[in-house]
Amino acid sequence: MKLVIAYIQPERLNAVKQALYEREITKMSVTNALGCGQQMGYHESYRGVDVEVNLLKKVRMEIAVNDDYLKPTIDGIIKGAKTGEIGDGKIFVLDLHECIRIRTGETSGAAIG
Amino acid sequence: MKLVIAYIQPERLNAVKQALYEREITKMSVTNALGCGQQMGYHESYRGVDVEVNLLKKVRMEIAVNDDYLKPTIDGIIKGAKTGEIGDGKIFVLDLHECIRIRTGETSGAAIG
Amino acid sequence: MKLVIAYIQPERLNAVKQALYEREITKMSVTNALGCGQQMGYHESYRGVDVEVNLLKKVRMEIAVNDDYLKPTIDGIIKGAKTGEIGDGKIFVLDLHECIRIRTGETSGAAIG
Amino acid sequence: MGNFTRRVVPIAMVLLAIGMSPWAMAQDEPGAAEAIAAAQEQMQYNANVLWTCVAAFLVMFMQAGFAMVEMGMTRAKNSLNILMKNVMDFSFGSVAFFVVGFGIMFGATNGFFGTSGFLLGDVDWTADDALAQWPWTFLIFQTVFCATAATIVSGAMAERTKFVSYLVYSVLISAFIYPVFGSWAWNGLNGDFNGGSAGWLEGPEGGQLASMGLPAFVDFAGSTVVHSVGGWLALAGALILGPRIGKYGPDGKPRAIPGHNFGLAALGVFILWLGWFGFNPGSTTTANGEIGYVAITTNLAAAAAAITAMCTSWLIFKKPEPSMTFNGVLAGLVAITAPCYTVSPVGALAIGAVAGVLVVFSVLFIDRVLKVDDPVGAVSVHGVCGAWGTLACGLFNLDGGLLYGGGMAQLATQFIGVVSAFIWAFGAGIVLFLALKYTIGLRVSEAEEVRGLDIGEHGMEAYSGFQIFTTQ
Amino acid sequence: MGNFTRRVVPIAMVLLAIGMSPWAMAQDEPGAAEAIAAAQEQMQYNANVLWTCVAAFLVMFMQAGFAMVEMGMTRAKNSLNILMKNVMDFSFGSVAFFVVGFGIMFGATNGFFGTSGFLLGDVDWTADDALAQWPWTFLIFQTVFCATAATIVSGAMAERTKFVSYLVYSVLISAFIYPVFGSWAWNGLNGDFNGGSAGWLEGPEGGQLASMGLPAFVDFAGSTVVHSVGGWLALAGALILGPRIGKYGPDGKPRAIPGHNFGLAALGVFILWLGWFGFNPGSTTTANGEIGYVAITTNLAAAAAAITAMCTSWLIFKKPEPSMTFNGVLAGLVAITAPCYTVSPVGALAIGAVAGVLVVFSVLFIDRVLKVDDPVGAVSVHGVCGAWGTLACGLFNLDGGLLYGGGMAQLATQFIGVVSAFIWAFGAGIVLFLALKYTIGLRVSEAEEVRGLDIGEHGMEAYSGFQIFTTQ
Amino acid sequence: MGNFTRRVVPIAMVLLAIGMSPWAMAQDEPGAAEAIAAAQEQMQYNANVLWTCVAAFLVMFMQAGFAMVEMGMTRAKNSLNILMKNVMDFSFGSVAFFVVGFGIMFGATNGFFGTSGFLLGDVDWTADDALAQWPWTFLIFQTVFCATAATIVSGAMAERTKFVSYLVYSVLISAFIYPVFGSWAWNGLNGDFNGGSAGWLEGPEGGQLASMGLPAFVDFAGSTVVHSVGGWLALAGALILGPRIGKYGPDGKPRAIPGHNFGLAALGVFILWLGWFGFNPGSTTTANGEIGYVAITTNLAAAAAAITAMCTSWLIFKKPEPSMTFNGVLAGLVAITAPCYTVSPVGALAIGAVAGVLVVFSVLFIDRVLKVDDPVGAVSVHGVCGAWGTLACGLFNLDGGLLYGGGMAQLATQFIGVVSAFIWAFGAGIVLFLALKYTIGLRVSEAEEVRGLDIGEHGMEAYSGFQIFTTQ
Ligand SMILES: Nc1ncnc2c1ncn2[C@@H]1O[C@H](COP(=O)(O)OP(=O)(O)O)[C@@H](O)[C@H]1O
Ligand SMILES: Nc1ncnc2c1ncn2[C@@H]1O[C@H](COP(=O)(O)OP(=O)(O)O)[C@@H](O)[C@H]1O
Ligand SMILES: Nc1ncnc2c1ncn2[C@@H]1O[C@H](COP(=O)(O)OP(=O)(O)O)[C@@H](O)[C@H]1O
Repeated sequence: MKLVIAYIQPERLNAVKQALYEREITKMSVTNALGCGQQMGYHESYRGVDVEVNLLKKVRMEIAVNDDYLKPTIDGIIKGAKTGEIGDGKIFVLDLHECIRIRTGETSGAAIG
Repeated sequence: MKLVIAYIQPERLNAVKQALYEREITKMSVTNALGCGQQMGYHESYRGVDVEVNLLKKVRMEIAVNDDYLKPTIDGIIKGAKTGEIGDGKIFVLDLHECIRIRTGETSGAAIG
Repeated sequence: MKLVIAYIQPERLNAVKQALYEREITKMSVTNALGCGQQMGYHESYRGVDVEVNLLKKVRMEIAVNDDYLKPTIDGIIKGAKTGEIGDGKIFVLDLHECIRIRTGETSGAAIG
Repeated sequence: MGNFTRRVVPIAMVLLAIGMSPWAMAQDEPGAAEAIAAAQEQMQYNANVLWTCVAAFLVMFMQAGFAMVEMGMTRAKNSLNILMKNVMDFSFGSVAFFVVGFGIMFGATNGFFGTSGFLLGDVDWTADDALAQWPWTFLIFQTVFCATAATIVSGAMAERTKFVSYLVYSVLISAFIYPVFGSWAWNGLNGDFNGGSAGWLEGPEGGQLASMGLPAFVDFAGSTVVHSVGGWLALAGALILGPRIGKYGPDGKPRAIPGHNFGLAALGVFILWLGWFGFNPGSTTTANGEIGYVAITTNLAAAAAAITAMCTSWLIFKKPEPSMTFNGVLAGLVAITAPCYTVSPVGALAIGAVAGVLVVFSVLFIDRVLKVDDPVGAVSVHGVCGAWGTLACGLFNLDGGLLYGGGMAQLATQFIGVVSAFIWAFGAGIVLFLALKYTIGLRVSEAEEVRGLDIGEHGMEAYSGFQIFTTQ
Repeated sequence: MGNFTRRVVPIAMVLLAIGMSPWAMAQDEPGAAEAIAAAQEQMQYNANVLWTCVAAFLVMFMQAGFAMVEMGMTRAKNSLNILMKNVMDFSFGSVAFFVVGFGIMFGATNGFFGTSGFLLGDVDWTADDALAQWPWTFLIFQTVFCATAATIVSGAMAERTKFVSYLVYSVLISAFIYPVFGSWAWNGLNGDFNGGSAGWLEGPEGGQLASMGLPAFVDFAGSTVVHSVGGWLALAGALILGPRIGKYGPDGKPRAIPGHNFGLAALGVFILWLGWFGFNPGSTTTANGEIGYVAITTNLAAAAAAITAMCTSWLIFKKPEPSMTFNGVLAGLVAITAPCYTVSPVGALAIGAVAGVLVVFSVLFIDRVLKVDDPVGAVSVHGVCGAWGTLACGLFNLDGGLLYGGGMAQLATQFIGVVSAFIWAFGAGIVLFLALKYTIGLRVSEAEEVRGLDIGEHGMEAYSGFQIFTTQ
Repeated sequence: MGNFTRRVVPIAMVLLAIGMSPWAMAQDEPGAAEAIAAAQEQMQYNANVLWTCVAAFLVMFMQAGFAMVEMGMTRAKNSLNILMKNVMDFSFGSVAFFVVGFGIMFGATNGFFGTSGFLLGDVDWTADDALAQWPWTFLIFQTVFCATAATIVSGAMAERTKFVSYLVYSVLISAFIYPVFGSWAWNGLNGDFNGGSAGWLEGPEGGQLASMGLPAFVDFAGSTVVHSVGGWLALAGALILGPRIGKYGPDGKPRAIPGHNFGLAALGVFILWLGWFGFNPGSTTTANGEIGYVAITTNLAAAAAAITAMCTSWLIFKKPEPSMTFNGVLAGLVAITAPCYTVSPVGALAIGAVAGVLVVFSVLFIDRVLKVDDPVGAVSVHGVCGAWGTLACGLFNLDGGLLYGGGMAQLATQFIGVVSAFIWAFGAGIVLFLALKYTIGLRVSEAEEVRGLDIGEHGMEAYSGFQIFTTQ
């Protein structure tokens, strides 16, 4: 099992969800985050003082999948999130040791989907 | 060492904290998240346009524990979060490679608790 | 590759960013979180009812690094975040299985930086 | 507004002024004197209309104040619902009071309710005679007063009441419950327009009070007529509804459910403070120097209550508590509403100071002892401090107050008025809310309450996009 | 304000009052009678100034109401931008109307625009003669009306319009577009100060309307002059601008882009409701009993519209929809603006009730059929319901309304007025916004729209520190 | 309000009107003429009361405006604290001014402070004589002015001042600091009620100014008396307090600490703009045509300042900066406060335009050069632009202004007034805040400042449940 973490542009969230649905990945968790990457920040200013903003708004997705779903998940995220411009984001994959469904107590592969 | 990630219903947070305290797990981190799982979403509408909401509000907990605390942690979360209804949430367990207390520089097991 | 997760005091964020920049670690993701650790909470009260607050505001950082950058990353975080007082925070290190840049499809070490 | 005797003053004053003008007395030319008096009466009438309308607009704006206070002191997930309740109770109330309520309150009365003047039917809307137009102005002023009483309840019943039941309640209070009590105390304010009838609390000749040798009930701007009536209805509603989920622990101890937006709550308090300058001074419905007088008593009482409420909370909770301080301001304003016209500025300071202490203890008492869940403290502010302010007339009135050597008679009347308001409003409230409970239902489902009434009742959220923890 | 014939009443009334005073008739001493009349006129004048200024201040406060409604019903990332637009259109508008607009609207006119009175140049600012000072008061009152028309557009064009283009628009509407139409319908309100000239819609002798045998156009407080003009300009702007990114799916179906702060939106609605008590009753510019009358028709129409809008949304969407209900309140207020002075309270209820239904269907029509993206419903509220209210004069006017046996003539005039407002305002809007589009550009870049105009145009955020999901 | 000579006008006008009435002159019947004059005086008095009270209520509402601006332009974690400060300074101030301040400011004076009229002790509260009731109205009007001066300071000292010290400050400014300077410039406004005494800046016969051959100090509505006094106190407070943690980098460069809620800030600006229509026009305390005049100068100055402040920020920072623009509006309003009654509309435009530029540079100067941390720009808006507006009287006054050929005398007096205000207020502020610093302490602990004063001082949060990043 793997835990996929993806940082994407906020406005791509719906497209990513769509692409994942098409691949039958319907379970995920989302938080909002600020990210600092290759993308240049921008300047704000407040009362004449310049503020360099390099933590940009991103959406963070966390998707636990069985190994055979890893590829479709990654493909789906890329399909939905990729615009070709800097700031599109990154995907991190971690090994998932265990997964438990609280309601039933099911574990592992059975719990994930 | 393990890193336990749990998604629970927001209103169960206090109960989960309580159950963990009883098991002497007092350190944890919490963020709010949106989750999409087996639980059906609901419909909102705005100015006559229907909006399907399937990202529901969840609370995400992150708890780093020594291996011997893993079971109590999982039990505690289940005890506090389980209502038997869809949407109760999931627990993910990852291997934790290292843990460092910033204040003291302690590492591993000593740092976790 | 490693995924470094750090919980720090919110007001140390800029110092940590600074310290990481100095070590040429410029990519990271940040979310806000509530944390419960060794640090004592405090009491609020509302309309005469006491409220014990033990989930304190923290900032959560997530930094994916190549193994040779792990040490500078940890050092940087400690340099920026350490005040010596309880509540300074913790660092967790996980093994990172894979990393993909959405824009280019690059993977692993090439994608991380 | 004020008591029965009060209302005749302006006209009397004008007549007096004529008789006393040096010229009229010195010379025997009634013509010019009359013409001057007529012109002056006309001008005074126009000024009275202007003042009464401006005051009505200020009072209308209190709706915004209530909406902001109630929204700010409850949770984000129920914000839209409470806003809708505030908008709709004013809307339904305006129509219901025009169609039915005004007639019951100000029509020719048998002492217990009026029976004429529905839809302002007896007023010729096209009349050119200026003085005959007064009911227009009077109606708008009374409409916003009625709406104030109506809107008080939404705060106490916040975060769990079914929207449709609330609408039914708000029609009924505006059409019947408020006007009936109002007719007891204020029917005579309509002067000649209802043929000079009067409610039993106005102490008309041959009435109950007069036969007991008691003076008329004094409630200048409505501590009891408006606020207590609203407050006791709120108590009935909150009681029958039961507390919000999570408000009381398994051990019965109250838990904190903090309000979510104190910027709006504070704004609401300031708006209400402003509106009260329409409420109290406006109740003279007369443009003369007394506006300034009533404005002073009103302001000093509010200020004193803010100070004592803050200090009380500081002493008890070790910190100056904002939500109690805000309640304190409102408590002072409610308390001075009845006596604002009849006490001295120093008396006003005293009345406000007591209200500020009272409201804190009342909130704690209702929360901890009665275990009635009143999220914004509406019962304490409007019910309890309304009663205190009304009784205070019997103590502090320069003319007839116990502390000014006036004996017990006024206090006795005030007590009768306060008690009859409680019996009527609380009783009617219990009946109404029980009836709603067992017919269309009074409370939303548990699931809806947990998720929030905004989504359940209105299918929307108030703060779209904002990250809000909803752990309770 | 009101129609041409209306304006002379106060003065006429005073003169009448003199002639009819019993004393003046009985005795042959014109001296005293004249002195009384002069004193009364002076007092009435002062009261009129007082009322008109207070009303102007209430109307000015509507700027805050518009800002709050527009901000609350759009997304957080564009909040500062919409606030700046509201502050700046009032600022630029105040100056532009003083320098140019007032002269065009109220200067001596050829029937189509005025050509004197710029910078109030013909008024002696140091004159001591009280009556000669009226233009000061008239100017402040008219300035805030102009500003109301101007600010309507910002809501419909929200979340995508370039700031600098909006500034250009706001100068031009205040200096030219609004004043020109205003001069057609209201030029005569300036009375003797422009030598008694009149716009063609005021039906002067020998004018177009008179030659067709039609009465003067009735738009007491500006359903058409202010609101429709603003609404049709908003339509032109929203049309040329195109919808916000993401507003319509690839299939052309509208998508929801929910507003982000309904507490502020509701506050805005209440502020506007309050302000309308300056807008409508204030348009009498006379302190007399009619203030109360107009306040009642205004309030009842708003209340009725709130109720019907809520019910309509409830029927269609299965839930009482707050944003539609809030639009309903405003729709009722806009609709009653023209007929507030000339219909009965029951007529006002009917006019409001229709407006409440109309606004919901209009919003859906514009959103789904026309596919014009109007984030706050400004076109429906101000344009459509303004037209409805103006036509309603032809139906409900007690004097001349079709339903009151007055025949079709008034309705015909109203129709002419409504259509000419549409042609002028929509036409001028199309030309203006196209010109802007092809010169300095009307719309921000796509990237800026996605990130939000606050950062793009102003380099700041409205809610620093708040966690806000900006997935759309 | 206004200068000494100003106050007698209304009464003089009435007397004049009598003498000049055609009838009185033609015939020898003083009786009727006197009766008319008496009636007219009574009516004018009533209208004056009405207007002055309405204006007072508008000014009172400015408290809400200040609260919203200050809250919006600071951080979320200190919101409750700033709200409490605004509520409590008005509360303590109202009581303190009634008990002590009014007497010092308006009691019979030796030229430097008044010594009678405490608790309005010499007014018979039960008097029936209408004119004798004026002090009631005067007191409420002056109370809200005092409260305006008091509340200015909270913005400059926001986010780090101990609550209890702020309370002490607010009692002392309302009881002493403001009234003393007020007595210098406005004591004579109380007319006969203090036996006709006058402060030294009012240029009484035999006084300092007269002996130097200088005219009386002109500060119609309080650019100096209210705003500069508040502004200089704010400067003293901010100076002694020191900057917020993190405001200046180790290199001494200022850092941005953005405000957290610009919706509320903008609302506050609009509320203040509205309130100023009470502040300036209300200072005539007379219901006549001049209300409109002063409303126009006030509005044009604010509009011009908004425009120039926006343009200045646009030029310097490359983007139109909202917080500077909002400061610009207030700067224009403060600047026109002194000259609103004595300059032409075009003069008002000029005064406002300068204020808009000035405020931006002043903010930058104080922030970068003086390195005094004033989170909301209170010193620049009220102190600096108040001084500018007062001096502008010497330049733009139609009667006596340098640009209108009036020579240097008025400007010299204005300069004396401005400097004496600075010396008094800044001096008193330094002494007071130093005394507080070394007794109960002026500043919260570092830990409390970092966590926020809401939790530290009040044990609550303003936005319960909202996710807010508090990285600074
Ligand atoms: N090494 C990293 N560790 C943690 N988060 C990262 C890392 N690199 C990128 N991110 C996240 O991914 C987002 C997009 O990265 P960026 O480098 O701008 O994209 P791109 O791949 O298009 O160049 C960043 O804003 C950040 O949130
Ligand atoms: N595969 C997954 N990956 C990431 N998060 C998940 C996954 N499955 C569930 N979750 C999280 O857990 C929450 C509860 O899941 P759900 O399936 O509704 O619960 P239940 O186990 O009661 O059926 C979801 O809202 C989501 O936040
Ligand atoms: N075992 C843990 N699991 C998850 N988060 C933790 C754990 N221990 C600490 N944290 C996070 O780190 C923060 C700081 O921890 P704390 O124990 O107060 O710091 P210190 O190391 O200075 O004693 C906590 O608020 C929490 O967010």
